[in-house]
Amino acid sequence: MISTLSFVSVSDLVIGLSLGSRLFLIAVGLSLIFGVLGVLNFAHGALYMIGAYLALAFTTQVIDNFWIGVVAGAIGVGVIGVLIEVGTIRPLYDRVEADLDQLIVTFGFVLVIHEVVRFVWGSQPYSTPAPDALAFSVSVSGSTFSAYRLFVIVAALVVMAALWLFIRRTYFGALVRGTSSDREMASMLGVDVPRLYTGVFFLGSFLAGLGGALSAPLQSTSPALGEQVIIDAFIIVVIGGLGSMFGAFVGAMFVGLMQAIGPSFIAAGHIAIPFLAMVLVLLVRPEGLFGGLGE
Amino acid sequence: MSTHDDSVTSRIGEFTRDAVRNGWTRERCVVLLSLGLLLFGVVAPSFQIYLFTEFLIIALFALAFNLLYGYTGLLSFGHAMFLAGGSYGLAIFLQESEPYVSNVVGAGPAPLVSWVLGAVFAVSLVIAMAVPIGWLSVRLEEIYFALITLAFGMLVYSVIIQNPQGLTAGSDGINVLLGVTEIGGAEFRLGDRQIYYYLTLGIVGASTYGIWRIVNSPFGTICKSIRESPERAAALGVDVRFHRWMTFIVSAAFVGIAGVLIAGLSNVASPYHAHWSESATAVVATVIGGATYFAGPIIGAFVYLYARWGISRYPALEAHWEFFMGVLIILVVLYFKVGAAGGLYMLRTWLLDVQAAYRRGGANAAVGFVRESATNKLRRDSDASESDTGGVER
Amino acid sequence: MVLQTDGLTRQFGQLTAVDGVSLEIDDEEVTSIIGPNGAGKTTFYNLLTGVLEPTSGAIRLRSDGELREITDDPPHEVARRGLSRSYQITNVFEGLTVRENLRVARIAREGRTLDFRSRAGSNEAANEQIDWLLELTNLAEYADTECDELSHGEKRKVEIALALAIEPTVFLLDEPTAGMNPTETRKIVSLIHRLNDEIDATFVVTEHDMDVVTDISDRIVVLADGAVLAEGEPAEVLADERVTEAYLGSEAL
Amino acid sequence: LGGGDDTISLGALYIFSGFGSLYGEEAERGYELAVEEINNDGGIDGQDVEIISRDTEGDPNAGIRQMTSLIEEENVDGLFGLDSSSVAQSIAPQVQEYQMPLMATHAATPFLTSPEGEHDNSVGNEWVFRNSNSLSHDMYGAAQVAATLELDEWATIGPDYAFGYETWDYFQAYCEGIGVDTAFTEEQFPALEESDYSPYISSILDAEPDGVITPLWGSDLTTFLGQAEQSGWFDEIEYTLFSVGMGTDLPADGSPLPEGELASTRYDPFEPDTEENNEFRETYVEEYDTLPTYNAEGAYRAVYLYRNAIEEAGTNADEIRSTFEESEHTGPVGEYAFAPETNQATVPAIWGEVSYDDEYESNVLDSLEVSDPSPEEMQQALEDAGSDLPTGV
Amino acid sequence: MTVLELDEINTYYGNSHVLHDVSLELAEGEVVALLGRNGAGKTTTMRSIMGVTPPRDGTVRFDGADLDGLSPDERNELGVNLVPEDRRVFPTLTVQENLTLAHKLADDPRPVEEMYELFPVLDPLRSNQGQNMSGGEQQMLAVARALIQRPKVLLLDEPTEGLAPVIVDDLREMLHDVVSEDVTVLLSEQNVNFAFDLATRGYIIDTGEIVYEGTIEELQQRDDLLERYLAVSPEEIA
Ligand SMILES: Nc1ncnc2c1ncn2[C@@H]1O[C@H](COP(=O)(O)OP(=O)(O)OP(=O)(O)O)[C@@H](O)[C@H]1O
Ligand SMILES: Nc1ncnc2c1ncn2[C@@H]1O[C@H](COP(=O)(O)OP(=O)(O)OP(=O)(O)O)[C@@H](O)[C@H]1O
Ligand SMILES: [Mg+2]
Ligand SMILES: [Mg+2]
Repeated sequence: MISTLSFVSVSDLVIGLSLGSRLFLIAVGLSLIFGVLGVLNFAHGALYMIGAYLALAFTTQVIDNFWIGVVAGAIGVGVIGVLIEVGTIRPLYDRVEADLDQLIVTFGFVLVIHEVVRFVWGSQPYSTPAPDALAFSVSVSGSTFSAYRLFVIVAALVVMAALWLFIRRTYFGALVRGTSSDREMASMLGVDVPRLYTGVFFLGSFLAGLGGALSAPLQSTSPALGEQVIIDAFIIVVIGGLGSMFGAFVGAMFVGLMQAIGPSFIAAGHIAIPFLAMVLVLLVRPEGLFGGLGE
Repeated sequence: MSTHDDSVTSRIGEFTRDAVRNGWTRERCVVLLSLGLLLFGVVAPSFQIYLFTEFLIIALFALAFNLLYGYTGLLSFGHAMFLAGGSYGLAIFLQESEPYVSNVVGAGPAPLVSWVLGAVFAVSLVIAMAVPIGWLSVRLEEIYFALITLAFGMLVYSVIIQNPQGLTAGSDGINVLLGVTEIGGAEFRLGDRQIYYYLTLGIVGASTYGIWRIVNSPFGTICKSIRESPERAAALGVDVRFHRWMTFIVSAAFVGIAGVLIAGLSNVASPYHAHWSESATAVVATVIGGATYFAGPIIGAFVYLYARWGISRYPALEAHWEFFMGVLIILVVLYFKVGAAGGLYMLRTWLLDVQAAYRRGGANAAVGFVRESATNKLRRDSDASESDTGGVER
Repeated sequence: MVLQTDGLTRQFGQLTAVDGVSLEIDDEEVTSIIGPNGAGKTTFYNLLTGVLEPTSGAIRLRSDGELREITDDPPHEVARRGLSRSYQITNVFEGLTVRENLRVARIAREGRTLDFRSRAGSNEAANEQIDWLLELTNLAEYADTECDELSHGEKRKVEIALALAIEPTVFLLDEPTAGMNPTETRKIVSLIHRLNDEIDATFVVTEHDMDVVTDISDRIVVLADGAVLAEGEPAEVLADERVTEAYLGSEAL
Repeated sequence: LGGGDDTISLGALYIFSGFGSLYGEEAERGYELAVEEINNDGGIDGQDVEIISRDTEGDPNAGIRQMTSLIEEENVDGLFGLDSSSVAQSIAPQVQEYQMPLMATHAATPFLTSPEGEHDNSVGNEWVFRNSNSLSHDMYGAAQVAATLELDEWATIGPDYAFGYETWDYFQAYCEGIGVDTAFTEEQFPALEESDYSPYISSILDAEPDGVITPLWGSDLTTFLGQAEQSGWFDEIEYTLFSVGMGTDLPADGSPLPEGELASTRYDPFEPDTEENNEFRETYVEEYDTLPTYNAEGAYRAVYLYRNAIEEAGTNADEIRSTFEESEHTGPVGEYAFAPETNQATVPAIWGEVSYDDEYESNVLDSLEVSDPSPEEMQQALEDAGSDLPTGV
Repeated sequence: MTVLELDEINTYYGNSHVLHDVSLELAEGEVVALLGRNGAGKTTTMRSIMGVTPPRDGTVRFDGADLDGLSPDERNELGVNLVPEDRRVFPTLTVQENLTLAHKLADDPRPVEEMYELFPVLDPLRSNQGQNMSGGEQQMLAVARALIQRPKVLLLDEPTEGLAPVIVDDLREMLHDVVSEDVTVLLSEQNVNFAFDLATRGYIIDTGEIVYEGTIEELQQRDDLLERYLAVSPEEIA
């Protein structure tokens, strides 16, 4: 079913960017952790979900303040990430098949986190109200959007900029790429590898939590929240280039826009579109659009 | 069997005594194991036969997956697409052509003949899928290979869900019922619990032997060399991409066989079989079993399936089974460096050492050995870094 | 003539790593390619073996009696046509035993890579060949040791054994004795002599050990900045002023 | 483990993990309440009843393994449950072979109660019963509602799996069959677990239909509602029909359906206004602090169906089955029986207007007056529409 | 004064016992050669000092303090640096990044530019990735990367491997200069002449045991040792 379009409408654009912004917040942490540890963190989606639940809890159950919920979600999830890293990822670094062992451990955590959340909050979906200051609608060329949706786009841009500055400033990129390619040599040059890894895991998890918390008012919060999103995040990270922060941004916006425009072109096949894009990118440029370029 | 019962039992006794006396040779283990497996179909409770059949199928799935991962170094995260290919191949064939088969060979043998033809069709279908998908995928390596196979897997999944030409019945899946076969007055149901067990045992056994031969053949040696260093292999004259492609196809074909079997066992070809989480089953089973051992995936499949079953028997655990499975997976990965198979292997070596100590100096020596090795182990565990790679029987 | 390059050039961005090299390698000759670090020696090998594509120029190799162009052939085909190499930076199958390493080479050599049916290691002729190679390279003691448990120098020997195992017409050895102790180095030198004498093998060797170079070479080619700086009889080349300055330093005769 | 001699054991098959786990949780509340009541009341003929529940994971393969284990290892006297239609469809032929009664309490596909052979997908047989109403009932009701609304164009947005598609197919067929004069325009089927419906919402808004029917459920529905609200959906679409919108999830949620919209449910805690229903509702609210959902009620009622059958006929499977078939039954939903041939309970769908109840802090329905269709009328409607779909009633 | 002292260390790879009671001593500012054939245990000794393959028993002391339990980065912090035999430049980092990274990680580093002066070959390669450098270039980068951190003890594992003779000359000179700045060097070499030129004392290790210890002058006289353990004939000693 093809509807006639004047290419991309403003509303598609706004929707696509907001979709992309949320995806970026998830994908960037995933990409960061992959870039350093070489591990695709399957639990990343589950961490994102915890972020959403923490925001929910602070907004509706504990103190009725969304912003505190966002901070708590991000930091709380960061701390959980640290516990996971120190307890179960770190002991595996010296394994022969470390990557896969770590991947499987994170897979185990998906199950565990899922059940713990279900135990605490049950399976029913919750919705988190948007903060009062942003609880109004904006009309853009005939389509209505919530102000909060636009805020999330801004938030993603701010996060992107902050990360960019951080990485530039701290020589973090080289540190991370060097360490991930040869951990032993890095430690012989004075890199405290465990601390670096834990730090990165904190940052990655922090971003997942932040993404989850910021997304909470846009969608329902339920234990299955992270499952679908993690696959989207994988796609984005691949399209953008594993380990590339800028790539994650471009990839997320790309997938977001495609998901926004897709339904008007093809009645079904929304699962297929991003995957097809991923196959194409992999075949044409395996390292992703921005992979291998350095940061 | 009944008439030779005595001699069989006495021979089993002989074997056991021999085995204890002379240690376990591979041949003897295999013979004993086969006997055990054959007996299992007769003596085990019906549900256990079901579960064991499922285990055999998952073991084949993981084993075929590991041909690509453990031996060639390519981690596929979409191998479930071939499982689905096998089960849908059979299901669609049975659905579309059972009446024709019945016309040709008569109603009696039709179910069996259809099944055989369906299985052949299904595996051909899987190969037909694997040829182009493999050709594209082996262009990539490492994580990129994992991701492109994941993508292909999910594409297959979404195709199945979309119900093209009404062939796949969308998300409902297709029921697969193996009817009653009648040949020369004898009647049997292929789907009968025991018959299906022996059928699966035969096919999985033959496939396992086939895979074992493959990994120990020149072809398998080349696979291993590619895993270790593709550039070097190429410099010696190995067409690396082509070889990976062939391995991909062979691996897929065996997964296809597992797909045919799983459809017959659970009586359904469902889109679930193509989902990435099903691919993850093979990965998880292989990792917890130990990818570096031939038997690793088999042991991993066993642990995975029986742990799940064990949990389901306790309502308190079943209510939160994901939690316990998750914890189990984490613990196995953390505490078994080279998987459960590696653990078993070390246990075996250790037992043989104990036995040797016993033979040398009687019970005291054996106890002494046990004590010493325990303290040694503790000491070694406290060493900061130790690069014990394990991996004996790649 | 078994191997010929014609204006072979390779650029990496601005840098011309190999710059219009035209060489002819004669049968049964041992040619040494020397030159400062970064002169383009390894790159030259990578071009010959198909790992890198030349920016321009052609490569021809004699196989089955006639000179054929192999410029665009992928590495595995080049190897099958009879050009074998060792790596400067050790590149062996770490997780396999030394014997298995050599078996890989034999299987490739015999074109049995798609043999699913026989048992690896059941081919008696191949086994003998492998044993012979193990003796030859002094590795028999480590035959069943996995390579990742070998020391650096030991691995270097596996590196050479692998290059030998596929019975090529031309051997390209990239710093074969680097990291070896003097005895081993002498053994490699006599090995090259022996193979050169016995089976008339052709060698192209890069080395920084001048004792080795003077010992084995029939001819020396000096590369500098990707181009041929000097070429000819060892004594003549090593006496060359430019060579001393660019490369030899205090090692000059 | 297992059903000993002094207990009656029933096997419950629900989804307890993943996306659909809310169904399992709700069902568990329902059957546990029933078990508690029955056992406090002296059990079944003096024997305690015990429920052994297993997770189908929404996967036919896992579902069949669990079913087999329940029958062979736990020796249950009967089975009930099933949320996912695909699991139900693959289990149905199996229970027939085992001669084990199965009381489906939720899975809604009409094919489950359409006798095998009637349609390619039909899997109904004499061992499979369903005590809840099916999608077919629901859509007949929806068509009746559509007839009273007299809108020009209808569209749908539903989940991308059989349930979403069947809903739309039956809705169109019944509308045509009962002579609703309307056009069917836009259809959107976003994937399960979609996190942002905005693109689909805007596609539908662009098509400007007058009414939309949506079978979204669970957290998908919650997500959709929030996003639809923000896009001005409820200003632009005249009527949105939330098929089974009064489902498992909404009573517990802070973002209820907008008041004044139309929704259906398989069970209404306030209808019928009988003593049995009121008592069930109040006990339930007391126990769990929320109104019972249809999944809770279905599971609750399934346990009572077994209790009554076993008290009457003992634990012989065939006897249990015929008791189901023959008797009139009653429960919170009122009086009903299982239709011959299909074994589908005669419980009609309930459509109503959504309002909010402060006392229960939940949405409730003000029922619309639509007539209960007879199986024949439904059959006739499908035939008139020229559809080959079975009614499953 | 003794800077580094190894006291009867025993090191294992898994179950295989590689170093047997190895003892060494390095006084401040001296260059000590560690010689032995392939597989003798030279690399393992250095890895033991660096802490990447810590000894199972015995002690490594640095400035009198026991290093037991310290991780490689903590040892680096104290001023120990290893240039590994297989170079280990970071493959995806450029030359500049390799150097800057080491620079940033050190407390009192030398300026990055100084390294380009020491190794002019590296200058035009600043933006080349490590993996795209020639073997000899990598070797130079590996040495530079260690020097930039201004180590107190420098462990050099076969630094001349793969270097052109002219560069070996340069390196020799450079190390002379370095030593004069009170850097203590432990040097493992197959190029015996190079080692003899630089070192004042030497150890010979064979199958994991120290079989000789003495000054280089003494060692140069001991033809038997040279032949037996190093397989060099006296004529080869320049
Ligand atoms: N892939 C590449 N990209 C960019 N530059 C490269 C690449 N490969 C090699 N180079 C450069 O090309 C030049 C030649 O390198 P090559 O490895 O051929 O030198 P070599 O003569 O073998 O030196 P050595 O004796 O040190 O091994 C070097 O300066 C190197 O940095
Ligand atoms: N990872 C390992 N696992 C097991 N054994 C090892 C390992 N690495 C080295 N070995 C063994 O330890 C011994 C000492 O090795 P080491 O690398 O210290 O020797 P080396 O003196 O540096 O030799 P080379 O001159 O060849 O570099 C050798 O016999 C080697 O086979
Ligand atoms: Mg080189
Ligand atoms: Mg060494």
